[in-house]
Amino acid sequence: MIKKEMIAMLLAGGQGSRLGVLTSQIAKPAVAFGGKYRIIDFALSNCINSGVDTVGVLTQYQPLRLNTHIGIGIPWDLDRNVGGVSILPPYEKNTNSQWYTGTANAIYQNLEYMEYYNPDYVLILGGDHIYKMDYEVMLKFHKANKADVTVATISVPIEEASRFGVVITDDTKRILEFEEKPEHPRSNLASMGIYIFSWPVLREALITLREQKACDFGKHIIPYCHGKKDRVFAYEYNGYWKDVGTLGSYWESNMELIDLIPEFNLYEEFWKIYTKSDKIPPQFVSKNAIVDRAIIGEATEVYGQVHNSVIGSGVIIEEGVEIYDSIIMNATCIGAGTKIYKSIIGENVHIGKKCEIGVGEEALNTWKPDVYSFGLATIGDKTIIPAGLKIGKNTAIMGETTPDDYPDGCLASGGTIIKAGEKY
Amino acid sequence: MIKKEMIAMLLAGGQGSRLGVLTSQIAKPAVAFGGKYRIIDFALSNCINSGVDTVGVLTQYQPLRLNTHIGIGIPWDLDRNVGGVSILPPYEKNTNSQWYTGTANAIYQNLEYMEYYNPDYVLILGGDHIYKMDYEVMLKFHKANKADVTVATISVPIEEASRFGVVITDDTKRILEFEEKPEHPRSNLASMGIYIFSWPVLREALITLREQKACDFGKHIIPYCHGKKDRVFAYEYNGYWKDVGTLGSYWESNMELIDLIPEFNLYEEFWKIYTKSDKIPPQFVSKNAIVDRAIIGEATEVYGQVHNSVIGSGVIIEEGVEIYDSIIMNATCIGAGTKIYKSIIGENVHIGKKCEIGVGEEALNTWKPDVYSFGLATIGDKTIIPAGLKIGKNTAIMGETTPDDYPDGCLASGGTIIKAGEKY
Amino acid sequence: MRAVGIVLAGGSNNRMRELVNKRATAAMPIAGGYRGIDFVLSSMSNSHIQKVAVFTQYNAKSLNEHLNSSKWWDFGRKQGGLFVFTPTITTENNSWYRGTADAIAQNLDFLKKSHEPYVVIASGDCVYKLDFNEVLAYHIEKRADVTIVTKRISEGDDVSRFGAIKTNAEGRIEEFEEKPLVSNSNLISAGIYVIRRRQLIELIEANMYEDRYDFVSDILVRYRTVKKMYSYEMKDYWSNISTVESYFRTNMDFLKKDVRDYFFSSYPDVYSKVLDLPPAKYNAGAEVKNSLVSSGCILNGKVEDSILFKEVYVGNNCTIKNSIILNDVYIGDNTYIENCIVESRNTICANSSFVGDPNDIKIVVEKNERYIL
Amino acid sequence: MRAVGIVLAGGSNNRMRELVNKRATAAMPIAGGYRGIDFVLSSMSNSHIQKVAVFTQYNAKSLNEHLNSSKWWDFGRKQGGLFVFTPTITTENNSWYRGTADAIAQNLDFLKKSHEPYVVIASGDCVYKLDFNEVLAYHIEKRADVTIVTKRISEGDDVSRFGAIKTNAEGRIEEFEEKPLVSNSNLISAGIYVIRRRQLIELIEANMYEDRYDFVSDILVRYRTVKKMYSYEMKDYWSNISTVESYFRTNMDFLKKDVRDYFFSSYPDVYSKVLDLPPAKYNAGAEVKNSLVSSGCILNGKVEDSILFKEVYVGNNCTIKNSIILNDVYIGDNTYIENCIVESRNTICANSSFVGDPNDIKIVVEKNERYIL
Repeated sequence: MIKKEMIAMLLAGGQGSRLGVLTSQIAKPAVAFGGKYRIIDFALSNCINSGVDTVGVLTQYQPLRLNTHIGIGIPWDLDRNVGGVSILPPYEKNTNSQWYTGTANAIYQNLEYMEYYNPDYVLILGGDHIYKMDYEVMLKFHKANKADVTVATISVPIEEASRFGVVITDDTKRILEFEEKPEHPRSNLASMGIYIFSWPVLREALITLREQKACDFGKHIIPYCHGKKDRVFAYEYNGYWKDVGTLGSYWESNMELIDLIPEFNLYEEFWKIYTKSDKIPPQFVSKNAIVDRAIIGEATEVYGQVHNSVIGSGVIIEEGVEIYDSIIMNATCIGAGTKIYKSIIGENVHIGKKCEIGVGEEALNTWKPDVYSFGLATIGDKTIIPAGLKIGKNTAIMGETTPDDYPDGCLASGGTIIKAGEKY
Repeated sequence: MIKKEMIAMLLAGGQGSRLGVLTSQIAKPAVAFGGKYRIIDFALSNCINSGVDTVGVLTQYQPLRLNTHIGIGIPWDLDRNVGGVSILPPYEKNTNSQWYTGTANAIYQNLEYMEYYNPDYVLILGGDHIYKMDYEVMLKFHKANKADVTVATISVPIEEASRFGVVITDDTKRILEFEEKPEHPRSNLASMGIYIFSWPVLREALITLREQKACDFGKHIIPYCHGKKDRVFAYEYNGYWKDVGTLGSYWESNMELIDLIPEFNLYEEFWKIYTKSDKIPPQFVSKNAIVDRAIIGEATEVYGQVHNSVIGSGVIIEEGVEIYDSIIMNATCIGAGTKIYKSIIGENVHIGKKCEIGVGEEALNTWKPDVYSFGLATIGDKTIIPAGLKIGKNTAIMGETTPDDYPDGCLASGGTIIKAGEKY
Repeated sequence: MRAVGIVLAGGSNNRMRELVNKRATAAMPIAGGYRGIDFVLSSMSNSHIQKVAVFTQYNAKSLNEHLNSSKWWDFGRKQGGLFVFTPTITTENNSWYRGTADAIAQNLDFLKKSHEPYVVIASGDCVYKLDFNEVLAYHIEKRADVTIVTKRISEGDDVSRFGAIKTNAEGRIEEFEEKPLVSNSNLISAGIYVIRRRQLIELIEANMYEDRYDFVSDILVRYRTVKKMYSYEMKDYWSNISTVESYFRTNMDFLKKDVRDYFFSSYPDVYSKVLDLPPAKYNAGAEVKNSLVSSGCILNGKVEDSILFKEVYVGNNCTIKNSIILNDVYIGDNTYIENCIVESRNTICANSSFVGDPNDIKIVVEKNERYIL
Repeated sequence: MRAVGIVLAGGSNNRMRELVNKRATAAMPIAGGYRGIDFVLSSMSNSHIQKVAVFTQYNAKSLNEHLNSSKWWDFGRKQGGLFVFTPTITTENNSWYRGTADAIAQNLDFLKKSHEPYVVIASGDCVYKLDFNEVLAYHIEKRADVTIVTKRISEGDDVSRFGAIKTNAEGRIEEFEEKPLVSNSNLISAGIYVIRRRQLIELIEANMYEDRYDFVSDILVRYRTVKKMYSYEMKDYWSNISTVESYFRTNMDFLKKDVRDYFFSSYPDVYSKVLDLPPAKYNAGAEVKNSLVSSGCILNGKVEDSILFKEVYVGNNCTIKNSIILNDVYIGDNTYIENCIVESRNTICANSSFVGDPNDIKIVVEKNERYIL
């Protein structure tokens, strides 16, 4: 007889299009973070650290990298005989077959998966935040309140509250009202998109709302439960919690890791973050290298200068390179003499010698000004950049570029080059 | 650096609609077989027994049971740090998203998965045959012939050859001609749907034919390779190989297992068939029970009579029950005094007391005469049959039936009852 | 869970006669599909004890092999896990484990580096299910130093192979005598103890200083009045398998429906390592009555009131009565076996006969070459 | 692959001085991310040897812990696997392993139950990559009884700690002397042997009969002229780590680009157990030159020509030169370390100074309490 007290359903389906070229070939939860990790590692590690050993990961968009990363769950101790991690993509059914159309619809389509584990509680998570949270404490809160639904919340500055769903509670933390992105928020308690449901309550709600188009937790399920007078409570979380939904916030939270005693500390013994590492060798820093405030991954070889930057594993930084305030992801190679300022450079990128990246006057991006801003130069996975080029700010480059793509050997600030590359 | 000499791609997507109600909720490779196994176990066990430790399983139709069964591959020793078993469903891409439209199209959509393992050879398998085969021997044959493609073949009686794709070879086993289901076959060497490709050859063919609608190995890829004068060879396999594509052949190959020294022997030490077992306890045979030529799974309790039948695990056969020439799958309960003749009864079925199943004169099934024939009564998974009923031959029942579904307490031969049951 | 687990599985026992020549008692096969240690490990796993140390020593190969993956009992690795400690030579020490307390002492680091406040100690040779959370709650409520799980045995059962216990009305232990020659108590120690981790470390260190090595006699019995020891009485099935008689009886208990229902189909499950065997096969001639049959068996003869473990082959015209046939035994045609335990991996020649007495079960250990079947 | 693997990892070695107080030589950390035994296990795995037995005994805890999953080296379980054999007491025997041949003898069942025709035997204390398929092909071509993998050492290297070998023009071994006082040969045994399985069983059984326990002196040296032994000479990198000097030098070799490229980025990979550590962090004040830095390190001071293993904390204003700092060492502020090996799990107080000689490396074993950071 199989029985798990609480199982987690992790929504990892979204493309996260505000991360621009970083998510053009992979899902957002698979994007690299902090020199070694991927964004989904935080939610998965929280699960096992909280004693939740059964996790369904709902994927839909470009899941290959995510699947390869998660594999059978070995790094997170989620390779189990019963339970463990399962990837749950949409599937063809006898009667009708459809893609996932909303967060709750995705969960609904996997009702049978949940029933197999016969849970008392179901934890709903997203895969795109950086945080350390003990879901067991939240479960205790849920049980103590005899709650039907518990919503994890966090205090945000009141001026930012209008970007979130906010909740208004009574003294017992029971939720009285919801406001989805209110213009004039009456509370600064924002929903984190993390829910614990008592299983019968979730099951009933999903079945009742099964015809709802693009059925969503925040928009439909929670209001439905609240509407029928279920006991919906707000659990207040006080730790570090960072949305990395924009290039700006993604860059910022990486940079925060470099602080001497960062608010969010990866070096704690107690609540480890697990990830799949392909690389075992140590990093090498050469005689002429300068490394000054940085995080550097395994097997990276540094022959140049690194200042205030986060460098992934298997990176090669050749002689004479200077890197400032940048993120360089795994297995990327920076050619000799190249200078890089405030840039995000994807995985398996090859940058030629003597380039200058992130230089010049600032200018609005002409293609997607809301995505490529913050003064960043952003370069997507597997991009090739020839030698000797100058690349400005608020720029985006993706694909195997050649000198012909750069008139005057230069991509001015605000410019974009997207080459499809060799697609099969 | 990751490198696997040969990886396997196992096509497990088909519904197998000729198995009728047995596959209405699960994919054919997930159907139970031989008291303990599922059909896909044979291909998976062949892989690990042949030293192939990287297997991509392509699923599309109702994969939940299959996913639960395969899990992370522990029973087959396919829970690996690198490689192992991966479930590969269709996924959403940046540009276009589609379901798998044909066998080769499904493989094409997973080109990136194969490239990750950097193989020299790719083995293409189906998941719906019962056989023991050493793919390593076939690979040796492929290498010895410096082949581009090797097709596994088997001799079939010439009068049945027109049901298969047949090949005509020269003395060196090089294939000269193909005939897909020829009316007047010129050879009795039938393709088993098992191929070894040299990876560059497969890759090129998939990319070239990527726009082909419903791209299929037998219809498109092999003829294409043959057409451009690739070295295509026929490997002759001589062991037991059974298609279980119809209810008749499925029933027959189960019954063959009961023979004293069956042609296909599960009790051999050397080439084990692995499966996921949920049940550990032994079976119990009571003081009054009679078990006479049978295969019985773990944790089954027999209080009645079992004659010439294959019984799954966790089955309860109450006092006074008589079962003849039947297949009873896992976790089914047969009520006291019920008599069952030549039937196939699915998993988690509950049959009331004092029923008679598989009795009366034979008659054509009125709904799907080509599916429900062979004189079998077929009862789908999770079906409930009330007490005291008579059920005829060539019948099919599915869902939670009530006495009202059986006028005169009887379902005559050739009748069908399909109740959707409680669908979410 | 706020406790770590320690399983004492190192011991040998002469009362098991020839059966322990091959394996430690904790590795004895039980009820067709299990081994002795599965019951304590499953109870620990089901009580959410995540970190368990097993001490093995005597004839440990089969046990170590059985324990080679923590998966079967659903222990993780990162938040705990299953740790098997065999003796090792170090610069300070080159002794085998000289007793149960010495085994703990030689691996005291395991306890010192844990954070959980309590320790559950249990032996690997008993068959039961127990929710250790309830024992722990009792332990805390009583403010006990040590809680000993106890079982009231039936009149006429032999107390002399157990620890006999007397308690006062509150359950506090007033007398504890190990293997008494005579005793007027029918309350015995079930070999399961709860103790604070720091308390245990202290007691073990004191023991080391005095060169004392046994957990029961040198800690429990010795400190029985100095420390507050309480008895937690188990009401459900419990049986010890460390003599041939009790091993035989415990297995035969599984022919009773209530025992099967309790262990096989009531929550929570008992876990074990899963082997890859085909289902049992009954050929013409098989006639099975009131028996348990495990996977991989092939039957051609009569079996009555018996337990066939895995991969037993019963030849034509055989009769097996009131017997236990352990794993992987080949029984040749026309053989008669009654009141026996047939040791595993045996080959019984055709036309043999082995008959024990119902009160003195015969152990059959043949060493014939297996014929090519 | 047609061979099973045997890894001899039980030995201790006084020439490792204080470093073996904690662990067997085969468990010594190498090059930041590896342990000694990883190199032989990876070579076996990459040569498709699927079934490997490791014999451990002396200070085996850290090694057993390292080997607790066969996953890291990609060994399976069903078609082979990684088997760790520690000594155990049986009814016939209660001795520790009395030598390498005795370790094999006590577990002779492993060899007897295998089907592969050959055995590759190797020690766990050498750093190399080797395709055993090539050695096996050579062995078969030469129709050898035993093939010994050999290495030509440089002029001036100390032959006296190896087995010195002389061959004829065909590679057949004519002389084999273990640890000769003087030798005019510079061809030494690399501690890797190929032998037919049945041949090995025979030799081991003959040895048991004569109460001989050592594989090298009692089998190889003793039978050197009776049996056809051939030398397979390795051309690529090979180094033994069983003295402090060679251990230090082998690690420092990884500061050379060609050595890193050979082991870190040429096919096939060397595998190891993966730990869960964050990437290295360089704070202001860190100044690293020509050094290897492993994951989990936090740097605030100067590091030159050194290797930092995992989870090393270097305080402010420290200087570390030409040294090896093993795993999980905390180095307090203002500390100066030169020509040292700092033992793992050490805590170095602030303002300390440890200076060895380039030709006599100092081993630093402090036992300070770790301050709460």
